[in-house]
Amino acid sequence: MKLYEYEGMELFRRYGIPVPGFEVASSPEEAAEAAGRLGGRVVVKAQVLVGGRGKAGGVKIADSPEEAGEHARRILGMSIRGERVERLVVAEAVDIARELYLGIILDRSIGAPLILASPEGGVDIEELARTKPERILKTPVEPFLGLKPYHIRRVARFLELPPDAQKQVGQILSGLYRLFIENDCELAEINPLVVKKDGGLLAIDSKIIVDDNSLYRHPELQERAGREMNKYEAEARRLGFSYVELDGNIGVICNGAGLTMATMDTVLVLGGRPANFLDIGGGARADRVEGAVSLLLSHPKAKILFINILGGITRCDEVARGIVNALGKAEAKKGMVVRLKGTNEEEGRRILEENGIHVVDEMDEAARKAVELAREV
Amino acid sequence: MKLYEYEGMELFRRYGIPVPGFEVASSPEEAAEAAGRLGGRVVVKAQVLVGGRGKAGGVKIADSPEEAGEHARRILGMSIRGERVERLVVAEAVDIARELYLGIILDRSIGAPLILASPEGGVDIEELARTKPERILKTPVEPFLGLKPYHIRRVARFLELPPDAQKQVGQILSGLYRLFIENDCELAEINPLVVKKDGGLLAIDSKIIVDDNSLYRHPELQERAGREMNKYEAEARRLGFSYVELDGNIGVICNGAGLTMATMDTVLVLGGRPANFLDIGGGARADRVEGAVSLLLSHPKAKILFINILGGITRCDEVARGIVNALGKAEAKKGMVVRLKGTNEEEGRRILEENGIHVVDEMDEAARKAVELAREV
Amino acid sequence: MAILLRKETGVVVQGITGREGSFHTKAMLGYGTRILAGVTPGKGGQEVEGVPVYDSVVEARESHPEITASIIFVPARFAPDAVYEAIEAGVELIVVITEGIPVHDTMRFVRYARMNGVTIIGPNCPGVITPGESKLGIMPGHVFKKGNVGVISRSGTLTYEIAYAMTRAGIGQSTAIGIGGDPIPGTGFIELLRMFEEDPETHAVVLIGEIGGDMEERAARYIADSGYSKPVVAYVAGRTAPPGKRMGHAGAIISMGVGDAESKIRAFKEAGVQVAELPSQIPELLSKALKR
Amino acid sequence: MAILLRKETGVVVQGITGREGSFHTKAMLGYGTRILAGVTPGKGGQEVEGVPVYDSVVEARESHPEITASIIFVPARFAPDAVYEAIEAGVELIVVITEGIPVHDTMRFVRYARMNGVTIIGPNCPGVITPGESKLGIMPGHVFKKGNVGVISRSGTLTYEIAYAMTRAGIGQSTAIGIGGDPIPGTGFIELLRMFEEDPETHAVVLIGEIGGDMEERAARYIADSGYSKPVVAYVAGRTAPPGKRMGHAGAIISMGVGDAESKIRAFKEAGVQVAELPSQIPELLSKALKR
Repeated sequence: MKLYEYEGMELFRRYGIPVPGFEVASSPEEAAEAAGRLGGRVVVKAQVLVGGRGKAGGVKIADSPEEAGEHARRILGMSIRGERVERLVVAEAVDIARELYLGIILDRSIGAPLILASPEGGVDIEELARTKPERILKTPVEPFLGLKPYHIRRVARFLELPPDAQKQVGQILSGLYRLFIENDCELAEINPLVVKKDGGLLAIDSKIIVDDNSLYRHPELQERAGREMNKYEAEARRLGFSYVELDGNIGVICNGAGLTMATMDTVLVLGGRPANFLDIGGGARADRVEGAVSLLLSHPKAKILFINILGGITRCDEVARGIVNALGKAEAKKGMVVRLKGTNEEEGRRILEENGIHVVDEMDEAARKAVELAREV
Repeated sequence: MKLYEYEGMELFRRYGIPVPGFEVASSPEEAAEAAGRLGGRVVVKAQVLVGGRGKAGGVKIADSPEEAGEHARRILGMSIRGERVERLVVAEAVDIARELYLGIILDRSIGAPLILASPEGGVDIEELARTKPERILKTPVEPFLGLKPYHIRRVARFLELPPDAQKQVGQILSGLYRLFIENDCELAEINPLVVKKDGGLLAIDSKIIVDDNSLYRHPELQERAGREMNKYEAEARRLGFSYVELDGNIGVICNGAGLTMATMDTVLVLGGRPANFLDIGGGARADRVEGAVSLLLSHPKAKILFINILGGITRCDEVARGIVNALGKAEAKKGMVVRLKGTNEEEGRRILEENGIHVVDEMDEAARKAVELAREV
Repeated sequence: MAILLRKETGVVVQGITGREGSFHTKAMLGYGTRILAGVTPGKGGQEVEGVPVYDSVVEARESHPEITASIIFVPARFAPDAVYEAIEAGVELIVVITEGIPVHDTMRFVRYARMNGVTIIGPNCPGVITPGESKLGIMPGHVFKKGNVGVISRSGTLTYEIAYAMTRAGIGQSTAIGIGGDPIPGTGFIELLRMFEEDPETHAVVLIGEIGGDMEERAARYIADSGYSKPVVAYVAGRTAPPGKRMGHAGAIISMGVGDAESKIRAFKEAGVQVAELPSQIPELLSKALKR
Repeated sequence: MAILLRKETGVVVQGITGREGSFHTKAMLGYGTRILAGVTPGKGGQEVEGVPVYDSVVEARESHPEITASIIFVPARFAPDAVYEAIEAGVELIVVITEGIPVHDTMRFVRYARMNGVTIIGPNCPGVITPGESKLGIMPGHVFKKGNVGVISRSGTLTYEIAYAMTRAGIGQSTAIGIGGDPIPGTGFIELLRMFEEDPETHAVVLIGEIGGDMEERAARYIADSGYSKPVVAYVAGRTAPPGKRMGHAGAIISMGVGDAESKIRAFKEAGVQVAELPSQIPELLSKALKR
């Protein structure tokens, strides 16, 4: 789960990481008032979960409350990479001497938190990793030991900070590490961490991703999960499916994430374009299958349906019943290819064929058929 | 550093371990008033750091404030194993169904916290370990993982508690473990942990030992360290020596704990009785040596002095100067044997012999001489 | 030979009295797995499918010292405790079926197991099967067949699909391992490749990867650098996956520019690994590789 | 042969710019120890006795990859950090001279080192010496002499006393290790006995124990149970120590009925170990044992 910039900044504040004064606004009036309270120059920043808001015109400096209100009027409602701007951060403008990068990721290959630091902040860290990897320090932290003074010294040296800034780096890095651990983060990033003209450090942007599996122990986050979803994504979430939308026209339903991806890949290789990833998981009963099929039947992008089930714990007869039930209630008819294999295969096949649905034996054959059908619509 | 019962009980309360209502009193009047406030039956308990106060008559039950006052009058000022009772705990009396034992020690052989639990509480755990070891559960805790639910289940089963008491055991054991870790304990013990007639659990006595090396991070304890020392012990502590008093008459001064013990052992084997353990540590200069010698010169029990130095970082000339200086300022003369070996040995020997002090070469010979001298006094 | 799991391996099922635990206990017993005990705290003394249930792994091992492996069907909130309990009790191989464990928890128990020399498979995995001998997992046993090809996969159902295709083509498996779909698996591709390298009954290996992380790239580098002596055939799922979206598995996500399928496929090809474009091509690639 | 420390062993001194660190760096260099680098954070670029100083152990090892051992002279509050830094940097042997480290800290770094296969000697110890080759510690080098007796001791000065007596009697030492006087030493008697057992140049072992804990009892049991092949002579200090009192060393305390000298002496005798009543008797006992 991605957090908005302002949510991350609030976390920063809570963990003793210095941030500029800021307020959240959702109207031009609120933005102007906030600018008035903050006094002097402010930055007005669009709150979106996608990247690239700066290039899209979502970040503006204002010298007066009136100007802040004008910027807010232009930015609110903007669409940035498909995401509508609903909220703004109005923050004190800062006199910047240098911009640094400081982040912690949960590194998959070492299976531990990895501190990333660079004296070149404010830029895209992925881009920097490609072009100047030597400018990024990567130092792992043993989770059983936590952050140690030697990590802090190493980071401070790499960031080319004077010795008297070491204490402040220690405070910021310790806070970021505690934030990372206590909030089950996959990523906790300060970019940029700025050195002010007076030498002090300040976090002026946040990027935080929290592990979805951990949300049960962060109830305040769990409440907010799924807020950026469209209605189909929200419905899939409600039904407990893994669901991702793509640009194609072949709706895909499978059991198992790997099989679903492989099914989509097969469609692609055979010349088709999948409309989605939809994994019904293991052991789904008829009602769950019905929910999945109904979801795609109602989705305008999925012109035809490709259902690929390899039964193990999942029973083919239950799948068949689910499909039939969904079709019975559907308003629109759509082309459909069903491949069914495994537990109770014969019964499933019987149910489907009684209802006029042909069952294909092999995955490649089924995919080819789906691609053909999709060409015809 | 040992804590008094009431200090441990206060820690218990702070860590969510249920304790009966109690107050600390240092006069019969205070005890009676406390009993009045607590209401009903109370227990009046001597606060000493040694064991065995029950058998010494230091624990009494009172049915009224008056009786509590009378008990207090008798117990205050009592000497229990050489320790004068200065303070009392007045605590609510509890209706006890069963007495259990629950403790955590830092186990040296496994190098980790070890939970000890027994359904036979209220008795001396060392005695129980000898007589009924099978009645004590020992379960280690990995410090990098901390206390886990399976530890709690294991302890609750061994304590023969009903399943509905498991939650309370979990709370108590979790509290005790946090107390143990956060206070750098060598031992944190609840003995007895009682099961009340109504099924609830209550800690009614505490025994806590905190690692002396850790006191710098527990300033509130560091202030109180050394409070039970006599004036010689306090002086040795002030000077930074390791110092322990014994019952003999030969004062021993050495450098290094092992050498000091071995010197005392040699005295014993050769028929003498050491008056103390005094280790001046490594690299002591003349002023430190002077302090050590003066301390024993002023101590009535040390009839003669045996100084055994093997110089490494410690320089023999500095030792010699320290001895001479101390003797120069001493009021009483005492017999003295000095053995000096190692760094700057010749210079040290010269200084001492110029001042009429004979230096012995070998440790056994020196010890024999000290034992002989001690026989003569 | 096979790796990790043999007919003799003594097994304890943690969470045996639950719906999943009891269902798969029956299936594993049916396959021939030597399940000696089950554990569910508070249910000690019961039986499930004739298997005695204990309150703790320590007690199960005291009564059945031949237990060296555990399979965990405990809900995500309690699964880490079950893993630590099994490690403390001296179990050597732990298969964690449980899905949805917070990755910070997994990071800790995976590191701890490794430091203590314990092998963890999973979490969020189908388990391990040595066809014809024993099954420590939830895979349908009948799609597998005893043979000479080792299978290592990040996926569940896709593995059955591929194993089934192999079996129908007459190509059996020495051992098949689903390492799980989480970002930090207890055991990765390289460790298992190493074990298969040393197993004389394994003549070739199938690697089934997917998007997310760089385990495929590291395995490819290992194969190239070590001069891996057995043919490896790979498949990578997720060529259609967009960046930043979790494709079902918690670990199947392209993030911070790392983890797309093209990078993995390229790495395998550069390491001389045959890459199947479709899962259905694997049996044929294997046949060719085994003939050489 | 000797154990742990050889002439070739490359050493880094952590805390080299401090009073203790620089003093003993000079003494160790004088003895022939191969000190390649020193570390003091913030003092990188300086030199101490001609040894280059770095800001971190990682940097020291990058410049001097032959470093495999470290000796730590860092104050108690910062010593654990220095240990972890050395472990992370890949050092294999760490001697912790520092006294007064809280035992909870020691417990953690000792466990962590063990899990990572790193050997720690100390804390609160004189270190390791392989006479005639190298000295990684604070002991006076001249009391030791190259020879065939391994020495393992919980004490400092007492060890020098005994080594000196041995040396004067013409009995040299293969390696002498002071494991330190704290309750939880990084390496105990049994591990070192095992190493000496495998060292062909060690013909006998002296164990110098003291009150506190049960390390002597466990060593005695190990000697008896393993059929230890080399003669062992022991001395146990502290027969006059009263219970509950710390005799200088944090670990030298009889507590909860465990750790008195009689128990240890009895255990050694029962294991067939010759026990000296006085330190001065050790050379004679050794001479007899070596003649057999």
